[in-house]
Amino acid sequence: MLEIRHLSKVFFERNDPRRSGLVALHDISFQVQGNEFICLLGPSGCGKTTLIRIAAGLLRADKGEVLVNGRPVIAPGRDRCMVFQNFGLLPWRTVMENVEFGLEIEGGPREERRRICQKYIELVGLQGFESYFPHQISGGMQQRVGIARALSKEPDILLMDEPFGAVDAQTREQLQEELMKIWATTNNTVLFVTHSIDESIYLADRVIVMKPRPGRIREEVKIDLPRPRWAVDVRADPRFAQLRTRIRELLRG
Amino acid sequence: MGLIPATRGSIHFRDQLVTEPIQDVGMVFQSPVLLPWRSVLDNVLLPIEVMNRSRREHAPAALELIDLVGLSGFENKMPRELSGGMQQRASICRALITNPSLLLMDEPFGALDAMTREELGVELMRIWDEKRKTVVFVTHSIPEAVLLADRVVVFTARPGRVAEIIEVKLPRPRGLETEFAAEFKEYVDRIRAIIYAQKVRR
Amino acid sequence: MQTTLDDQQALAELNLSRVRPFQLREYPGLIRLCSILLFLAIWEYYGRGVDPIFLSYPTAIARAAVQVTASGELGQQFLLSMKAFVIGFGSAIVLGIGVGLLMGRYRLAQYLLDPYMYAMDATPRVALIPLLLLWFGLGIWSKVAIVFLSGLFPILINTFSGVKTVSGSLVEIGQAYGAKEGQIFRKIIAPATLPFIMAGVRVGVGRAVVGIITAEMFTAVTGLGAMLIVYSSSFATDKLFVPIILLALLGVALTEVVKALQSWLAPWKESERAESE
Amino acid sequence: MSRRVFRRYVLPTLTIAGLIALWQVLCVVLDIPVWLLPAPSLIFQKLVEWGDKLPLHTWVTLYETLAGFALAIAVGIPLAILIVYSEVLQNTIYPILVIFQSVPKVAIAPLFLVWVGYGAISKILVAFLVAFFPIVVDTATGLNAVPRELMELMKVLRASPYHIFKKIRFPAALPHIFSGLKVAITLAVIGAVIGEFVGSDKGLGYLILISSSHMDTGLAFGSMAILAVIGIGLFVGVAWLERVICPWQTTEHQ
Repeated sequence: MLEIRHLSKVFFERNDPRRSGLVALHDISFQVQGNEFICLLGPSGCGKTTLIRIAAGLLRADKGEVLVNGRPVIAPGRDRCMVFQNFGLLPWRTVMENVEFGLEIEGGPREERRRICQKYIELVGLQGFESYFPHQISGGMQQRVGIARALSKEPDILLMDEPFGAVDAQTREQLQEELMKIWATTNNTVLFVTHSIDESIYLADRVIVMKPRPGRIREEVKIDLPRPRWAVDVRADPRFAQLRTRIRELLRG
Repeated sequence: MGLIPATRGSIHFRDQLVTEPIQDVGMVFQSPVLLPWRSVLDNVLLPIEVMNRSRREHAPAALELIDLVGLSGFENKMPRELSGGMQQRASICRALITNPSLLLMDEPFGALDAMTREELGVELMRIWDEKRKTVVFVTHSIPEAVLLADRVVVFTARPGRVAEIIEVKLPRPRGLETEFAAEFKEYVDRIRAIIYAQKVRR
Repeated sequence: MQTTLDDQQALAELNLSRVRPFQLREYPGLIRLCSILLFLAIWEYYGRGVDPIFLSYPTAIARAAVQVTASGELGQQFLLSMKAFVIGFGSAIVLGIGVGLLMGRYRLAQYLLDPYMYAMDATPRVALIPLLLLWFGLGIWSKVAIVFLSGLFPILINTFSGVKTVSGSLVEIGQAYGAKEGQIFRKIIAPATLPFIMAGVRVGVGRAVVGIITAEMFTAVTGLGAMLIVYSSSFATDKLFVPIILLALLGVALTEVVKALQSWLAPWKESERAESE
Repeated sequence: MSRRVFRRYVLPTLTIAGLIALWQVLCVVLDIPVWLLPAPSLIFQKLVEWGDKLPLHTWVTLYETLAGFALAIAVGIPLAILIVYSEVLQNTIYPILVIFQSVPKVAIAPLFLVWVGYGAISKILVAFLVAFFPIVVDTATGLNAVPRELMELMKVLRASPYHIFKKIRFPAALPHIFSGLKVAITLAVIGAVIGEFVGSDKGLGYLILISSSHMDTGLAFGSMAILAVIGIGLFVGVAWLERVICPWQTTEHQ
């Protein structure tokens, strides 16, 4: 379980707290239950990426705290894993070596690592591409590598920072559906940052709508669409349209 | 439009065979490609300059266009001072300044985030309403195609063929609320079905 | 280009004529070879006509080359130059990369050392040659020092700025996966900086060659540079061309070796930035 | 005095002054032999002593450098334009130029001496030769670096080649040209000095040569200092020109 308590973060000019500062996050609080899929939605500059980076332990908050299973986050840990916006693959490693990266850092027997990684490479549908380099595969496939790498550590919480922002619209829809299928088998807790309204409704149990300057929570929207959402097209559900209108208005207002 | 020759077949514009770039056309690309050393206004007036027409005569038209896309007040800013969405608006002005009868848009909103993208789509329809042009718009996004188009030409991948041409008979003016119409959904589903049928076959 | 069955089918349907007309410009190697041969021929023809002191001609140079090679002079001087080069450049690589990595990663090292780095890089290094000769004498060590100083700064600066460039995004990936400092160095910073390091080595090689030639020309005692001065002051122009051509080939060969290393060590980086010389 | 002025100008000046003071103190306290490392006071004294002759030597080196640099620009930029516009040249001369970049050009300096004698011209030619290659190669790269879409736009507008060059290609190439010029100006100084090392009777390189052979390290250091000032000054001048001519570039560079 993930809990965000009164989180605030200010970016000062040249890191000097005596200078003027930009309030990226202002008093953010919410809770994520186990196995819940939460989307953080908002325009650019509303601090959603900052929030997820604090949750990952890459950034320190100025006020407030992030709790994972009751313990405060101070550094990256093996209970959380991050999927990056620009895939964050290491260009000198093959697909397999990239997926292995997380487990390699932890150590442990190589055979075991290979076995686990092979499982997740197959789960994201990349079998046959293990020895390719990132620049040899498409953006959509690169992000599957990123997802497999995060999943291979079998974390409780998956943090995804606009993972599908850099791929084209059709690939994006395909990846969303695949993520839903994968999530149905792994059942991690997911915190997913996006600026696409449709994406957030399609994926999330709850959408946390944020607004910028200073970054804060505008409202929480519960998405009560039935799962699995890929079998029948939920986008056709009239409730989908209603939710979209509602969220769009929240973003405008 | 005459930039690369066809291997076979031809393109006709106003009953004329296109063999070299034709003049009466405006182009908008995926990235705004503004000249970094020119202000917004100077970028918009670039086509006028290279066509050897009078800058002074066209300056009011340029300002009007800048106003139309909602950039008034930014005409003297440099491109790097503008956000991606604003830069793309300026490049739309640049395409319109010669008052072409044909506007070619190659995934113009592809590099923008989803919210800016929706906003610019609506904006484009408003501009189109005011300055009726023939527009050929290339996109990846199915909802974007249905929202904007009178007709959607669905292509197959490798080799590129026309899979189907779909007439979109949604009433105009359209806006973001158009997306809730049941017909809108039907169009989107139909196109998606065509595209995925292609993928499965391969 | 990868083609699918569909592509082939469509291609067959189009039934295009697939004969390719011969075009001379598609054979740049041939054109270049002809151009070089023509140049040599003209040089030979006119070169025989002018005073041999002023401009020699290809066959005379070839004869001189055989002569200085057979006497063992060329080989001996070449080895003297290369020995200094290998020692000096080897240490420049080791120290340049090591210090560059430290300065890139640790602010304290950066602030301690960067004034010297920039000051030394801005000074025209050839001006230091007389000083180095005073300090290290006329033997090999002054040459080693100049090669070291010429090669060090491009490598150091490129390594340093490479680490700075990769610092943000890639290091963060390591951190997100809980990598320790040593692991971040080994698994992220070192490979990611490699293309930058190699670009620096490429620049450094060029500068080091210039440095050693200049030092040898300055002292005119040993090495290929000394041969240049000796032959030019005795107006043996045909012999003078021999070390010039050898040095030209050496410069090109060293650069090509570094380029090959670059694409072998960092095949994922299609394009790298490299300043000239 | 604002903080910025203090940090950018005053602080470095103070640091340098401090280092020179430390140098002086160490020389005196440790009693370092003059031939090994002269004290700053001695260098200064030598500079004053040679005050009447130094301007001539400085001017000679500066003149050789600038003449070679100007010649390199005058030949290099037009040649780059020809290369970019002619497919034949692009396929023949350009690859050869790229290969020649890695040839140590200074090796040819003795040959120039044979050809044109001891005068300033042989030094100008060396400076020209070393400065020429980065200018041609970077200019050609810059002229080819225009985004494909912009060239297509120009085609669609049926812009004349002159307009395309003047309004798009040349301004787009300017940042590249300047990065070539910045490398070239440093190299031109080095070229002129090497030319003087090989054979001359005036110039700072000559002065360094004779003073060090007479073990007059004070004068050698003084000449080197002037040379360093020339080198840095010219570089800063070109960089300043870049900021004035292409102001849009500066923010991206930072």
